[in-house]
Amino acid sequence: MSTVQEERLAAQAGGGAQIWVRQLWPWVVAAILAILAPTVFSSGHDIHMLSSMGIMVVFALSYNMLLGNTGLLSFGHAVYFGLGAYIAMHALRYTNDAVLDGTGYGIPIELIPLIGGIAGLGFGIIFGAVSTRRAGVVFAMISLGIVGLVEASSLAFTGFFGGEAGLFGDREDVNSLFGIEYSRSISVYYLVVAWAFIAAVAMFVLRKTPLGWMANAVRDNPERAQFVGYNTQMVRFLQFCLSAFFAGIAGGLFVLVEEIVTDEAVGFLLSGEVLLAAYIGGIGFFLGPVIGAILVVYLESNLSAISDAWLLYFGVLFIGVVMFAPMGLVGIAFQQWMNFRSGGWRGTLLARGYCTAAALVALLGFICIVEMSYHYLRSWNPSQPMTLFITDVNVTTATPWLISIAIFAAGLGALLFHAKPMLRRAADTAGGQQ
Amino acid sequence: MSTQNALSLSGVTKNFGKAEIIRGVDLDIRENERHVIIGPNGAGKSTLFNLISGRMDVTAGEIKLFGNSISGMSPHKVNRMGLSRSFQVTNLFPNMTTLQNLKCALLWDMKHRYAFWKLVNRQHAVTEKAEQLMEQLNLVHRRDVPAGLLTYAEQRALEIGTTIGSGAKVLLLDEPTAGMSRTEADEVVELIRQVTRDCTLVMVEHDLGVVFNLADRISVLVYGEVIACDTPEAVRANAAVQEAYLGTEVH
Amino acid sequence: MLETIVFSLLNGLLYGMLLFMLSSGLTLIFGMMGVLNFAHASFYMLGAYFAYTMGLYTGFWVALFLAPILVGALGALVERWGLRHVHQHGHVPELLFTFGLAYVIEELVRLFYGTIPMDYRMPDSLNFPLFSLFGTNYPAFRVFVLVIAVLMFIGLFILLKKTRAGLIIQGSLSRPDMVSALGHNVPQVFMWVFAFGTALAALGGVVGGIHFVTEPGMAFMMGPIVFVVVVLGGLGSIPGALIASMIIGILQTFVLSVDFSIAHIGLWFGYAVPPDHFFATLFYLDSTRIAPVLPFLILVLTLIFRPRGIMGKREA
Amino acid sequence: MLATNDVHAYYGKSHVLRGVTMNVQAGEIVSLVGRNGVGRSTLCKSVMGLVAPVGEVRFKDRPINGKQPHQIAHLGLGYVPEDRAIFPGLTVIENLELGVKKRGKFGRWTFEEIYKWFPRLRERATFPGEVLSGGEQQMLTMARTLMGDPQCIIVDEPTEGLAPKIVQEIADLLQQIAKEGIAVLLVEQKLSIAMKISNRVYVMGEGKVVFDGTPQELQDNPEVRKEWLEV
Repeated sequence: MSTVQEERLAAQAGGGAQIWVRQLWPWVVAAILAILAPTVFSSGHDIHMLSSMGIMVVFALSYNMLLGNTGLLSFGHAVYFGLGAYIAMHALRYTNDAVLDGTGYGIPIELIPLIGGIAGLGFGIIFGAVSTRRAGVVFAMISLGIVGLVEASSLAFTGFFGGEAGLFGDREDVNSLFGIEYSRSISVYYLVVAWAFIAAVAMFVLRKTPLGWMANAVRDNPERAQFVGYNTQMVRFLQFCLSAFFAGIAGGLFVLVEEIVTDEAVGFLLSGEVLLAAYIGGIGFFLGPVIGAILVVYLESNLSAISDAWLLYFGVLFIGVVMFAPMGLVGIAFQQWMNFRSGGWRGTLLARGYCTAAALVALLGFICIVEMSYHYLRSWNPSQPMTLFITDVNVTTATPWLISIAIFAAGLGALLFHAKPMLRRAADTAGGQQ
Repeated sequence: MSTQNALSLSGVTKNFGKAEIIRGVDLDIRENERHVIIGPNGAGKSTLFNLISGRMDVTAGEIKLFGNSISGMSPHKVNRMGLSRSFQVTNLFPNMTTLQNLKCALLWDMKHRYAFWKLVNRQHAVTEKAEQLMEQLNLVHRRDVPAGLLTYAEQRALEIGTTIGSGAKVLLLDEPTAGMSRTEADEVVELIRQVTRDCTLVMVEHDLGVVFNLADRISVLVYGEVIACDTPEAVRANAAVQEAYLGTEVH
Repeated sequence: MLETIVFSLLNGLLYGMLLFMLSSGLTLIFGMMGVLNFAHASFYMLGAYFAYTMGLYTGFWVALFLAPILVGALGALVERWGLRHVHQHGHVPELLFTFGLAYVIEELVRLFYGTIPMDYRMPDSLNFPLFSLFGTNYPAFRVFVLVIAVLMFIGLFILLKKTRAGLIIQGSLSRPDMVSALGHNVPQVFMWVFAFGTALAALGGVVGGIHFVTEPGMAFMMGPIVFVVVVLGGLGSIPGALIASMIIGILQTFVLSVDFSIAHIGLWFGYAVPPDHFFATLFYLDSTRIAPVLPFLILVLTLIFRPRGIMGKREA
Repeated sequence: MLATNDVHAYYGKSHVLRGVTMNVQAGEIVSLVGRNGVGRSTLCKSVMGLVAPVGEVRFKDRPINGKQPHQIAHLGLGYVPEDRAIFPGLTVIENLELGVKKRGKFGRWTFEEIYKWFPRLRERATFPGEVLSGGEQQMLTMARTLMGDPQCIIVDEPTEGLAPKIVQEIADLLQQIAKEGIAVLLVEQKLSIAMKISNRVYVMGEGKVVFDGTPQELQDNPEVRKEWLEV
């Protein structure tokens, strides 16, 4: 889908230099944003969050090589992230020991993510060989089995995985290729950015290679792909291995940022998280998983401080995307943009604004209800007033509940029974005039 | 015309559960001939194609392509040995454009295989050949339209294009004119005649006008058995064929 | 030794029966709608929590009936207003929908009940030793669980094989389009099957919540294992689910109760694996530590070597 | 009895039916003929609600487009699909039982009556559907549809892949069914059969009806036969 669009844009652009400008500017913008971000988000917490975003972006992009590009739904992608992280951690510890003993140079810290990537690739080859023989639901279930297997093993083999406590390393007793001191989190952030860029560009370019094309072909019509000479299993397997490689790089970066790795890194939860991130962002677009990853990490590190219910919001957001916007947030934005460009917004601007406003009102009501529920059910003293947006309310009285429910119902009712029909009518008349 | 057999079937049988769909077919198709298989609906023509192209496994018997056995081989291997097929129901990559569909069909044959270290769009030879094909198919004006949005006839033409694109020496076409009017069908037949100049064609067809016009030889498949295999004139004159197939038509 | 074996067998049987209660509903849903319902174990959890809450007011016996009905009704709503809507987009969004649902249900349970385990106990009327073996008492409640599971299996079997509704369900397993063209309301049948399946899971939860612990992590504990059972048994096959439940239940209980490692095999032949051997950790790995790995190993091996499972007619 | 007016249908993105208008009256056999891929099966599915049609479909003078397949079936429309769609694991009796729309509510066709018409099915009553021969499966599908007491049946290529003797049996059966006052819409590839047993014939091409008339009229119209049918 997006490949088609990109091709067409490239075709429209014509001249060679213009194509490069058109293709390069998003990368330049992204690079500038990434480099300048720490000047705005400068606290220690923020820098850590930015680093996590970079890691998650690589991880989600690698995940989308499977789901979006090849049509393979995996529930266990954290395996390659986590195992990559563990091997990278062992490499880091080996380096720490070597540096502390003064016995050797160890592995330069900048290359440790690569160790993670190679480890991810290795495990990708092993597990990919058994799981990519099939696609669809069977593949999904095998991935589920493998993540269960690895997570359960991580507690059994304490020597390698360090048991429940996990493994520690540090980034002070290491050597750097460029003589950079990585004890400060800002330097690690820039290392993450550098690696994230290398990985993202590589994954972007991969989509345009024969393998990348055939991955799309196998996703859309495996039968036809076979009849133009391709072994669909081989295409899936290669995509899987490469995807595991990039997941491993993300795992290696994780080790450098966190300096600890536990069994969570190979587990179900992280596998689910990367799936959520990629899907919410939009699996049909290269940018989708990037936006999804940034959003998920942001919510995780900031919303969790503001609201206890953040996981609930997260789940509801996900279900909402699955039900109403299967193309994800970037997909919606792209659709609206195309619609806008082709003049589809003309005459419907008012109705569109109304729809958005109604939806926001419903969302406000929903948040009020959830927040009050949490306060009522989870706090030690429910009658203590709670701050809800701008007002203090006492949730043991009926009034705030009634108001919240009324806001929610009004918003939802207006959206479903008034705004949406209005938008449809407006679109019809606008379409009729054209 | 050489007399070597491009494709030879001996005793090919296919059962689905208890039902025998193909009941021991023997068939030799010579190199560079245009061979058409006709027969009433449900005679097993599509099944026969599925067996030859590796989409289904034979229950018994053997299929040889240029003397090498291909029975039981997976479709991509059969394809790499030089056999390609089209489908009765259009079977393309719907989200890719016309050009992209053709490029996909060319990649393997032009030795790009599973490469992930080079860009498709930089392979100018591929693009060039795809453009040529597109011209042959008369689809140049639809270059950047996703295949799913082409008209029916255009999709059928593209289907034939993808089939010949993979550089096959033997082409199986399954009802390429299905669902078309006579005029459209004639155009497609002309296209087929052009693109199969130096390769072997095996085709299933319903339209007898097309068949007699195009075929070097005709096989008649009835109820899972080949009851006749000869030149168009001989088939037309064959009493058994008249009885079993043409006999059911209006006179 | 005999004592260990007998008790392991009994407990394994019990665990297997509980697994069957969960998996029978899922295998029906999966076989019929092709939906790998990730939230199935969440309905099991809801069964336990609902039964606990109701039990505070009505007592255990009423809750035993009411909780599954309530959860079944919830399941019907989920199917009608959620899954049916997603169905048109294909299987992957369906899978993702139930995945998100599992997330949300767990969070809602945390919201309403908190993270600490509930004090959900068996009723006094079942709290007595039924018989004793090798001087150890066997509680009546466990036998009660066995009885419920057996009754459920018989009920399911009769429903599927002997009733018209069962006929329609079986028909829909293979050709839903044709069943609807013959005049049966297939979407409604789907809804009922989904509701029924979730109600069965909830029934499992009502007794499982007592046997294990009622806490928000219980769905996550059981979820993957239920998949293993369904896949091993074969999609859509109730007898297969029963056999697979028994295999997994007994196997896991045995592995947990027997102290064994690969090094023991060496000892039988008079060979002691040196502790500094390269694979020593593997050889001396305690069987109790392997137990959690086993179901997943079975899942992966089944899917690779026999995707139809034990009794399944078609592949996943 | 059954009528369509300017019906369009789409499979994914391809426009299969491009405005079909036709009708079938009680007690008559109407055949749809035409080359493969002109949309005859799609028309059947659109009428039955299995494919969403655009345009007007009326049954017994009531619009039925947009209704669910089971609602359409309950109005008295029966469908015998091309691929037969028997339930492989269920026995012949169970297959027939599923044809009954409400428990124990038989109309014109009871088990006894069906067995009288299809004696082979009585012999096979307890066999699972999957072991029947092609001809028997076709009989079973037709019998199963009759169990629902339809006033109109749509039969899609009933003779496909069957031996000539069984083809003749099925043709006879269809004629008898029509004598019972049931409207029959028949999709048939074998033109000779269609010509022999139909009261009227529609020739389809390019997703439209390009000819309608009696078999005799089609017989006398070589241009239509040449352009839209074989030979």
